[in-house]
Amino acid sequence: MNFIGLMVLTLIEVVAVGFHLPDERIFVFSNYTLMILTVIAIPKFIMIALIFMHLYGEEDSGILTVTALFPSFFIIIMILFIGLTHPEATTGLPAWCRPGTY
Amino acid sequence: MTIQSSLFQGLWDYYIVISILVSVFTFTWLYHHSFWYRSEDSDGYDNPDEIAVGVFPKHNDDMRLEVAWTVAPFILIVWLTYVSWVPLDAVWSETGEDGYHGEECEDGQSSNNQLDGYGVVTSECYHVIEITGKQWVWAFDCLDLSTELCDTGSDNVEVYGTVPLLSLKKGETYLANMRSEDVTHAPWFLGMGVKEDTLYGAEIGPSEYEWPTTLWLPISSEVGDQIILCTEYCGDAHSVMAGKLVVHQ
Amino acid sequence: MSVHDDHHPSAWGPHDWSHGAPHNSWAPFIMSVGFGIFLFSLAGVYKWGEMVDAASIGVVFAGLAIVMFGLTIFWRQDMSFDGSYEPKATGTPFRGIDIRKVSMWIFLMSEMMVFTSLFSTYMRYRFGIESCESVFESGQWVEGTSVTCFEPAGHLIASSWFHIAPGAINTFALIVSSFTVVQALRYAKKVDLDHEVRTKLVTRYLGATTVLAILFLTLKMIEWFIGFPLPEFLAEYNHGDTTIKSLYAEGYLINADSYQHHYYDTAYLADHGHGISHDTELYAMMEAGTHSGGQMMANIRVSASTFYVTTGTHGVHVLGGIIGLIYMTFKASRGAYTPENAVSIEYFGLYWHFVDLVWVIVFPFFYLY
Amino acid sequence: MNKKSARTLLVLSALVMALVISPAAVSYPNGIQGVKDSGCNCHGAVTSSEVVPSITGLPDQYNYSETYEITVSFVGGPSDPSNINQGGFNLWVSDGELSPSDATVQSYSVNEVSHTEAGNDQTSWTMTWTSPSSDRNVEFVLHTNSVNGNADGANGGSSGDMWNRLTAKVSPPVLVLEEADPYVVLTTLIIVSAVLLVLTLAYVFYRTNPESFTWEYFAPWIADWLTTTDHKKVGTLYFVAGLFFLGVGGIMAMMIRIQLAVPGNDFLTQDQYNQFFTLHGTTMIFLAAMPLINGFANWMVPLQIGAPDLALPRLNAMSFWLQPVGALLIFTGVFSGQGADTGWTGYAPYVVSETAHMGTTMWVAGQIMLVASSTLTGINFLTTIAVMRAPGMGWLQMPLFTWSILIANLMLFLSIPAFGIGLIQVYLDRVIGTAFYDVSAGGDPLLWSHLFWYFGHPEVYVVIVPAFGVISEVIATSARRSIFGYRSMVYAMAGIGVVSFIVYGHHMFTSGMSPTLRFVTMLTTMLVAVPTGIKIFNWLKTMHGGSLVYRTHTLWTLGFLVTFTLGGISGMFFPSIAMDLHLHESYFVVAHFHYVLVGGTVFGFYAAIYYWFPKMSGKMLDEKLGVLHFLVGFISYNALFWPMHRLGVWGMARRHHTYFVTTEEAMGALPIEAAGWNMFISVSAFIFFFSNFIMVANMIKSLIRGQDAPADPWGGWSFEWMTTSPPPTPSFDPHNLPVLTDANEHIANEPGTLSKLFNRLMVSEDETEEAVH
Repeated sequence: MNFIGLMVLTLIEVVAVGFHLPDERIFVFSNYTLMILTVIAIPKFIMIALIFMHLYGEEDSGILTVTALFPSFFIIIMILFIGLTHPEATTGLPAWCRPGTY
Repeated sequence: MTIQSSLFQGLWDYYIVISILVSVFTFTWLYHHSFWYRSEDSDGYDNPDEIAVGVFPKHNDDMRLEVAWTVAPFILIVWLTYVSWVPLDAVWSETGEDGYHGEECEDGQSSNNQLDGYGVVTSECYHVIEITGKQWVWAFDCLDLSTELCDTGSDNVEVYGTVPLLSLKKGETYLANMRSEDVTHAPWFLGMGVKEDTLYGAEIGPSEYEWPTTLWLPISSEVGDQIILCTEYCGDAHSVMAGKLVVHQ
Repeated sequence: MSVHDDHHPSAWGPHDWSHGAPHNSWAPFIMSVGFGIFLFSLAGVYKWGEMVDAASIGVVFAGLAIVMFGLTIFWRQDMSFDGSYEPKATGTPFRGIDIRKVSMWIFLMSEMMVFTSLFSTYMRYRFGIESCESVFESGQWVEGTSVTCFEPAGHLIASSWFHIAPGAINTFALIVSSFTVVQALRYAKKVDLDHEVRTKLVTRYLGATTVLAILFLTLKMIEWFIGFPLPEFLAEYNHGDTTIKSLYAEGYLINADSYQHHYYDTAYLADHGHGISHDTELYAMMEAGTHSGGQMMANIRVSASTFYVTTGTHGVHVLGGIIGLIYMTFKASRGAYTPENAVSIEYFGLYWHFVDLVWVIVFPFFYLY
Repeated sequence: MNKKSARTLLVLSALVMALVISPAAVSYPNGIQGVKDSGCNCHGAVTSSEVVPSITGLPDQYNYSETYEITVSFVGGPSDPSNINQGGFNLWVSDGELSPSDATVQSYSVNEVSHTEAGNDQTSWTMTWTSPSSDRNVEFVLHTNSVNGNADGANGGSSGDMWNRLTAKVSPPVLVLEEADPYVVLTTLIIVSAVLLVLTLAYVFYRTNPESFTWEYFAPWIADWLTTTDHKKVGTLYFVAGLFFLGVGGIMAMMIRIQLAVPGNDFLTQDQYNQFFTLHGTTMIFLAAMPLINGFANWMVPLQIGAPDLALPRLNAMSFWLQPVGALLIFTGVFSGQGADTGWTGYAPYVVSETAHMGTTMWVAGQIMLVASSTLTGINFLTTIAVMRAPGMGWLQMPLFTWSILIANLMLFLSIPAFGIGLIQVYLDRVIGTAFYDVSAGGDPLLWSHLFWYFGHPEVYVVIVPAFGVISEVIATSARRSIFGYRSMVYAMAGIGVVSFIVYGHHMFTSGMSPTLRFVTMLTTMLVAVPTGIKIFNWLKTMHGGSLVYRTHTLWTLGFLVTFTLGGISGMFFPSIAMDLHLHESYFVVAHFHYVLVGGTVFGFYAAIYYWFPKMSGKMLDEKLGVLHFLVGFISYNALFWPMHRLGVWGMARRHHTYFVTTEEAMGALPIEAAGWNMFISVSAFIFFFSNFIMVANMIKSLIRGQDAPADPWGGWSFEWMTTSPPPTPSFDPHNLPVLTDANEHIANEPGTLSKLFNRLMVSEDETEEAVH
């Protein structure tokens, strides 16, 4: 069941991209596609983790799920600090970091 | 030795006082306990915590004390953060009205900077200069400032040999836009206690990609001649990649 | 298998697991040396992307061979058909779970961090560097001068159904291979099954997984380096062209500092009846005569590096899986997987599903978006 | 047995051969040669005697600061006046300054000149050389290249070209002895240390059984050490490796200190200095501190939690063996004079620039192996501690050293993948030419700093937290109390573990990183003081009402409390950004991290050595030598690092091979006193360095004729004191594990909030029992 579900979701992904295929126009990827891709990746991710990796329905699922989720904090920190920041001059320190604001 | 800016010196003194208080407290405690509670006679000891092999000993704790020395350092650091905040704002001042140094000077306008009791410098406006780091020499550029405001040249310093010289005017405030031509460098203005990395890549790519680093150089009444060193390791001759700042009237 | 009752079995060979933890082993020492030689000699063969010493390529493979030799010793020690050593955890919070399972999950924690690091790199570059498309449309370029911009591989791959095909098939291949591992585990665990039948089924399913994993890497090579021909009747959907170019042939390479593509060629776009979108700045500039159009040249080395290294790291994980699978298929064919020790398949499966999981994220963000 | 030993011998020699041959096969990119040593590789690989280079105009003995006009030329080879190009040259000089006389010659540096494109059609070139102002033996290295100017010349077509080299020597006015080459000094010292190590090894083997000192017995004995998976033996291997590299790192530190003893010194060239401080950092952190920690962790964690061995013993052996091989790679560069010169932080884009030595590639490769090693160690220890605690030992009944190893490994394990990926990116950049850090292709120089410090900051806590564990054990045992506030100790350590991931930006306050992130990390960095404060006050309170037994390990622990508190306080200066802008990259930073890494980690592990050595070896250490070691070490240590604080504030920059002092009052530069302090520091450094040999002597002495140690010499409570000294193998009988009882029964039997939560998630008790039966 899970397997068929995964196949279908992947098919949807490919088709979703296919609808935006450039044909011969200059290639423009709408955020719409990105949204569909993200939305589909989430259930796929969950389906594999829960069913294939036995994080659901087994005696030890609860505690192993907690183990698997343990790095989330560190992942979020890395993505926030490394993935989403960029170099900038110090004159750009935002107002909320400055004493006068409060 | 008063070769540091009064902003640094003020913070430094403040932290030193706090440090001494904390050390005196800790070390008095440490020395007192390590003498007072030393073992006089290793036989007659009554083992209050029931220490025995294979037995987790009795808890030895006191909630109030533990909370006390969780809260006390916390209050201390909140206070220290607060104390450090204005100096931070000053050294990383933004440009424009809300900043410490106003807008960029018009032609002929003077910064007229003022040094307050905390070492914070405020100016009416600022001048822009450019500093470029490359392996292994500094390049200073006055852009279109008159030689009265800013001048460059070279000088000879023992150990470092011939070094580039930057001459700035007392009472004026400068914003250095910094670039690098190869790897990361960082000019350290020894007597002003400031430094910031110069990053290669500032001009690469289209507009959105510009991020030159900047450094405020307020030449207040207390700033004198000083050495400029490179403080981001940049290779072979890193240690002699020096410069000299001269302050003229 | 003559050392069953030897409490100090050879550091080379199989031993009886009923006695608990393993004893001496040559594998760690040999594998470490092999790994060292590999890293050392690889840096000898290539330098800054140029092959400087082709003769030493043999040493690179010698290093890998030494690693494989060490791994063989490692596995030879495990190749025991007698007894099983599957200690359980005691105490909170893993009480009652196999220790190997816990360690596998802990290993996966570090794998999560590995891929997070790669994704952070990707995000930093993807969001930090302007995309080639918007540079092109903004008109901030001159023909003949290379501009630095980010060109996602998805732009090429998702440009037609044919280009997407290897990646899409791969996605299905990985999902199917996940499924076959699950099936192998199911049959290995089935108690009411004849041993012969079980051996056959488990071997078959693990074999199928191996084949699918190899298919995955093969298609990847086709997509990266080889390309593939198109049957005549499909060519009309591909501008009459009967070959699908590989990324290599498209010039999407880590050293592509002057990458050119017809997407960024005003003349090509005009020839194909579209031209550029009228609400772009480039169009306005060309209308006003301030931009002469032409073909944009781009330095896309960072985007290509990010693409190849991220998907390549995933590929290396698949390769590791293949090596493990070959061993497991061999072991299965000897009838080693019985309901008591079928858990080994489950623990390999955890790794394999994780690799699949990573692909679930890599595929949309590197191949499609 | 014979067949086995022959096989062992065969494999060993094959592996050693492989290690020896592989450098030779691929020496070029790994940094054996600069042009001065090997000639122009672009024009064929071997020298040709057909080309005869010559150099004229050089005196036999030079005068100070005089300028000589010299001419280099060559005859022979395929060069012919009718060719488009005739030849080229490269001239390198060890001292003085070379400068071109005309447009046919260009200068790379004062030491090196070469022909320009305009000078490509000549066979002789002129330039000037200004002699040094002091007495030096000057060496000239000339390469000339005879070119046939074949058609593909524009692309560097070089087939058929020939080259040759010539060296010339010029003496100074006053003859001086040849200076010792620091590389030779270093290599000699390392080889001497290695020989001593081998001799010790042979001696130890001899002592184990003096009757059978033959190869036949030695082969299986050494093979056993190479293949062992026993946690105690692997621990010993780590321990020996750690101490060895502590010595090697120390030797490098001493050479650095010789160089810095006086301003403008030239014992080391800039180039050598750069390599030495890079390798000093890398060696001390990754090859000395981490193996020492792992040595104790391997030894003590299974003993303390009552487990027979680690969960994955073979992976444990693998973790160890990756380290010496990695170390070998890291050092390949320095042996050839082309060692990594990037600083242990290896900032991009310098680390991927061609100006960085070729040895950098190997330095990166070696560290990739260390990352692999740490990941395996992490899996192993996390699993072991989570699943193999003896019956009755809940999380909050674990000895604090085990807790510290758990937290340290958790931090290391979750952060090191970032470093590994960063290293792989650098390795690929340098080897196959990817462009992660190629700024001209749009690469971000700060990405490396981020990845590095995301790992690097947890890493510095990884080396200090185990020392916290040791101190907690030692101070409680010595004071004969249980540790004050056991639970707050655990929470404080966990707090440090979490906080360590969000503070790393304070290493990058001046780096051009996003200012918002800099501000945020300033706030979080301040937070570090809270858990650290809790720990220090808890340790102090532990002594209260106790009965402190003064042993060597007690002394080191009290010493730790002093130095670590000082190091902690100086650490509080950095998050204040306005102050950090001055202190960053100065000797204040150097003083701070040596206060926490030497005064913290190393002192902690000295305490651990004196504390656990009897358990590990079964022999007591000599107390008198121990106290002597402490007194000399502690005093010289403080004399060594305390003055560095002031030097930093004055303006002495880190990673500079020389410095400038001035007497001018008004000048913003190092004052004249700085020179005196540097000399003082160097002298103290040597005393500190040699004081550590007292400990080594102590260990050797006790191994040879120490008293036998009882099972529990100090009166600790945890399981390691239950076994014999040294412990048996397996450490505990798997079928009869020890059971921990708790003196606080009422608390122990009451599940806490977390336990209740876990209990709902855990596999039920019945299930477990079923599985067992």
